[in-house]
Amino acid sequence: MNPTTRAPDYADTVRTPEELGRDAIGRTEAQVIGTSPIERTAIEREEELFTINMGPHHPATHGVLRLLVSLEGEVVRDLKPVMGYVHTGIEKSCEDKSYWKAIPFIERMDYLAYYSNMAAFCGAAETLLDLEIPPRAAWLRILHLELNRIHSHLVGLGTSALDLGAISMFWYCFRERDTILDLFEMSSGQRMHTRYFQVGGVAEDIPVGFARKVREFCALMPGRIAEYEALLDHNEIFLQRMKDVGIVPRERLLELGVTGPLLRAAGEPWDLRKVEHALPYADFEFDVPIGTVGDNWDRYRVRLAEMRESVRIIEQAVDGLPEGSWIADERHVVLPPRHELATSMEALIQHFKLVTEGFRVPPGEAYFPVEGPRGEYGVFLVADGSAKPARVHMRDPSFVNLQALREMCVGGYVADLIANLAMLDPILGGIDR
Amino acid sequence: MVAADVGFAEASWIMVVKSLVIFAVILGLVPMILLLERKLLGRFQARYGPNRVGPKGLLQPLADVVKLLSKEAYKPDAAVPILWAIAPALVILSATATLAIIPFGDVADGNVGLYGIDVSIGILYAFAFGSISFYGLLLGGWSSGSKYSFMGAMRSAAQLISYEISMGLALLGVIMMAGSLSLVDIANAQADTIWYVIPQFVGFLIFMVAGFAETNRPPFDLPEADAELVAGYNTEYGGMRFGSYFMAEYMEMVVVSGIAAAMFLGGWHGPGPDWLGPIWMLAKIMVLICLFIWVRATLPRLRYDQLMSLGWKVLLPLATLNVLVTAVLVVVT
Amino acid sequence: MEVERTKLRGLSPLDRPRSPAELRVRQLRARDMLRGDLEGADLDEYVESRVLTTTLERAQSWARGNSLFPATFGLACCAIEMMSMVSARYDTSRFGAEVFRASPRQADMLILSGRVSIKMAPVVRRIYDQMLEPKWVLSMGACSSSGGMFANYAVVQGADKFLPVDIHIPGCPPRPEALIYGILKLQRKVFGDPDLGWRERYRAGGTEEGRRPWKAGALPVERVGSAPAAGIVTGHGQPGAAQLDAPVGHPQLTGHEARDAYEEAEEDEPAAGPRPAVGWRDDA
Amino acid sequence: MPDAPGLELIAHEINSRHEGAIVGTAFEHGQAVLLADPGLIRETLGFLRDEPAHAYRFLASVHGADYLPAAPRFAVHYELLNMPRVERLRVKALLADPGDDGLPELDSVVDLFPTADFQEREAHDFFGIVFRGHPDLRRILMPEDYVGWPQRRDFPIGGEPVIFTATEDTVPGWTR
Repeated sequence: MNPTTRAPDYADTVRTPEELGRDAIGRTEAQVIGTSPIERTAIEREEELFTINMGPHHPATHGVLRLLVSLEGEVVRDLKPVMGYVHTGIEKSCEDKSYWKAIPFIERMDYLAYYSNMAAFCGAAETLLDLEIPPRAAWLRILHLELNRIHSHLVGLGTSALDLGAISMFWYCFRERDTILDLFEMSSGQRMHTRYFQVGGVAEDIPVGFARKVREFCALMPGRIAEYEALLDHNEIFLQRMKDVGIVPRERLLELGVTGPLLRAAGEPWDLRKVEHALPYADFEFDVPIGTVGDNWDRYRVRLAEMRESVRIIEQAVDGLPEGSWIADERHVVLPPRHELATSMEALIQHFKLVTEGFRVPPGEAYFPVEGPRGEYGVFLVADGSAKPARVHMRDPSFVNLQALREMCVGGYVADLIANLAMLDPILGGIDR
Repeated sequence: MVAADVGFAEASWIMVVKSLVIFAVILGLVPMILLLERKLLGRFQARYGPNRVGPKGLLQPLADVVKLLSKEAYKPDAAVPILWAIAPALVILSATATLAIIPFGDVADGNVGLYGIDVSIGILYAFAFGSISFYGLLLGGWSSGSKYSFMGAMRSAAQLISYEISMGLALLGVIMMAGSLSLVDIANAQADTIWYVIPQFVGFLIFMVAGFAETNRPPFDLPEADAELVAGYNTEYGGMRFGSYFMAEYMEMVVVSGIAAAMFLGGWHGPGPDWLGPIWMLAKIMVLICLFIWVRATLPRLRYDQLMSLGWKVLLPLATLNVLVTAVLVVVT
Repeated sequence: MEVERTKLRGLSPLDRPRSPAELRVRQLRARDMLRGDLEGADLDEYVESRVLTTTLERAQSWARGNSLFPATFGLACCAIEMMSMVSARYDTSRFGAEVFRASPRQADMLILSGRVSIKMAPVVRRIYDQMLEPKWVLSMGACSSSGGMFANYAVVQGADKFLPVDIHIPGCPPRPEALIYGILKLQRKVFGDPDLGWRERYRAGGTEEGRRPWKAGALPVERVGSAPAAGIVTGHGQPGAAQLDAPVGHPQLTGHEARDAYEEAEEDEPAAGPRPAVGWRDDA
Repeated sequence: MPDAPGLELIAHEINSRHEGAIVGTAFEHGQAVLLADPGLIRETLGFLRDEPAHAYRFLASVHGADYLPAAPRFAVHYELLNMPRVERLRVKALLADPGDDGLPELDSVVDLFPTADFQEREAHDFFGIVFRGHPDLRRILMPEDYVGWPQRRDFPIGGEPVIFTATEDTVPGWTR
């Protein structure tokens, strides 16, 4: 493009090729792309390379992730993720909201794992308050967390299959997802972003008929998973696309801080549900599926197996749901029951104070991790004694896991890059927060 | 029924009328296939598909086409002007031209052949135009000045080379059995014996697989793999130029289905009176098109290298073997 | 002149005015929309030009409204509900709006599904510019309509600061039914107002890249160094480096301020030549 | 989690190896915190990672924080994890605000824990903490040319005031 052919107005805005190659601080393209050994060989043969810019608007980046990909023919030689395109400043906004008003913000971070987000935040706040949630609340949390895990894996599976070209899977997965969202809607009134978890328990007890609906779902889901398997597992093209693709060794994944199904697919049986006992997962009988090779096939299989295990947990949760209150009886934190507002002046004042000011949390810091669908969701919370958090930080698994993408993709084909990214299953809302 | 001579020619006014009729039928067929695809895909995916525009959604393709026609015509700054403009036309032209050899019946009343032309080179004509249509994709992708288009163009070129040979070899068996290149002769030859799909089953499979690749249909839609290359070679195309590519894809589906129906499925021959011939042919074409759609709803996309190795390492040896075996059998019997 | 409310409600922009009184009603409505910017003959001309005149135009807008291809473009939470829109339960394909096109050139409708951050705003604008006329924008959810709950440093408070938005859909996120309702509303709008007069007014029509008639810098989003979308490159060997580090303009002006800014810019240096009619520009 | 005496033992052990590396300990809500000297953060984390008795090999999270009224204003937290023993340990490096336009500085631990790469960039992006030796310290989530460190406590939250009918006249440029 020759600058002189443009209108004179553009003269000050058009960059010459030299300027384009060298940015404001004098970094060349090669330097931006990086300087690891593989990259250095790539730079030496720079004229062979072909840089394409995937995203922020690209059908397969699962959001607005941007990837600067250096290609040699169809082979990925280097890759650089650029993110922040949905950076929303949620952590900052939370500092301006009282604790219970911050929950809706927190759940909009990773918008497929809103229950995990909420569980991590409420857990951190409860740690700071030294608040014990009643068993019914804990079981309801587990029930919803596992429903959420299935929901998230379904969306991940459907969009991954769409990226691989098996379009119908998308519709089948979203059909089941809608069933789960009906359950969410039944218990909380919203399909997404339910704000169901509350500091001290859950916002409301489950309605009449919920347990029956959940049992129906539990009866339905294993058959549906079998259908997905029938469609994909014996498909030669799918097998070829998935097997032995995107392998990163287990040790490297641990170094990179990867958690969740990605890590388990590589053979590391690390699941916070089994080791951390903040939620009573120990009362449940379930297995942690792990892979052996750590390729995309293992990742896909681990997710499917996790869905089955989640169904098991949900069945147990709904069968053995303890009686009792669904929220802690701590009136300085928890809103008084609705019926008391009409009869008790103290309850009314309490309600008013809690809604307008929120509750105060004693000064302190806590880090509370939860195993979500993508790995470890951890909220780091600093309280300064006021009713608003002083600092909220979400350790989002997508953000950390994304660092493994480069190692998964370099040396593979562009098509594998798409498969890897789909199997990494990043949620950009969680990455950018 | 009189077997037509190769080189049989009607009066020129008949040819003009004939070509207009065929063109009208196919041009009417393509939007119907578009709608059929959307409806069928909907059924495969547990939903309805278009049903609000006109009765039963029948006017949906019309709305699409009129909308595409009324979109702004636009050329990116980086595009090469003339090539960019003629590339979609090239695709449409070659697809239309290939339609001419698809027979919908034999010579009726001794003076009108129910086909565009019956050329002596027969199927070679289709291959020649099939190759030209790839220039459309290649030029369109290359001249767009976009990297995604460029990659799509390169992929389509590689795909052409890998699949054209297998496709040709797959048909060689049929040609040897029928002893003619003309599609009319081949269809007639099947009336006496059995449909060639039975003796030439391997050839039929290879032809269909290569046909999927030729038409850029899933699972071989690499040139426009929308998950990887946004929209591949037609990333920069909008409006009716994009619509041309879109329609050409469906016309090529008709062509491939037509050739397969004529060469493997007995062409227009079927039970019932002779005048049912064209309807039989259309029915066979539609069945094959439903196969195309079914495959699209089911199969994931191949990777680039897998596509290559399937073409060169599986299809080509198989097709060669098929030709050899057929040749031996033809000579022996 | 007294205007009866029943009359106002019963009018469809699709209909030809049946009487002078009805035309007057439309004029008044148009004046309401224009907030008194036009008067007298100008206003009459404006209203005349807004009324569907020919059968061809009607057919054209019927086709456009019934074949809205959305761009495959998801921003945040709402994107998941946008994907649900095509799912088996909701199925927008019934209305012919399920063909998600990945390339903005082939899309008619941009669904802003989620919060638009200051980093994303130039990209969104560029995608909008890459779409071909006629094009429509749906702002889905609270965040892209008004910033929603995220009133902070990172989020653009409403996408209509840098884009002409046709339909705002409330909700956080809106249910797929709400989105479908929005699309049906958009269909009605397309049926009724094919020539997009208000876009012309806001200089929002014909904004393909590289053909901006106004002065660089006066736009809400600057062209220079704005992050490229979907890898559309316009030159040879344009590397990622400059894209990474080049200054990116951010929309700091509100809608009216921006409009004032480029009206000022236009006074400084008028756009070269009259703009051709939307939708029929030839590239020859 | 190491219990409170165990935490003191770890602190003592590190201090005996690297003088003054640990300036304090804290144990609250069952979570163990080592207050580390920012100058010796690499030594501390390296020790905790490599010493077989501790082997905190997994760095779960790195995050910055701004305790504005407090005297060492900034802090960087490292959430360490020993996977076999399921023990978490937080190392907290307090950084003083250098004042004026200066930025607090800290050694990068990317070579010890590759996972810190993005997370240190994020802390840099939001709090302006400079990680010395980081291979690619640029903004990660905010635009490249953004000015300011948005998640510091003294940075305004931003956004726009909500305009109601009653206030629309006071907001310039809204009505004409």
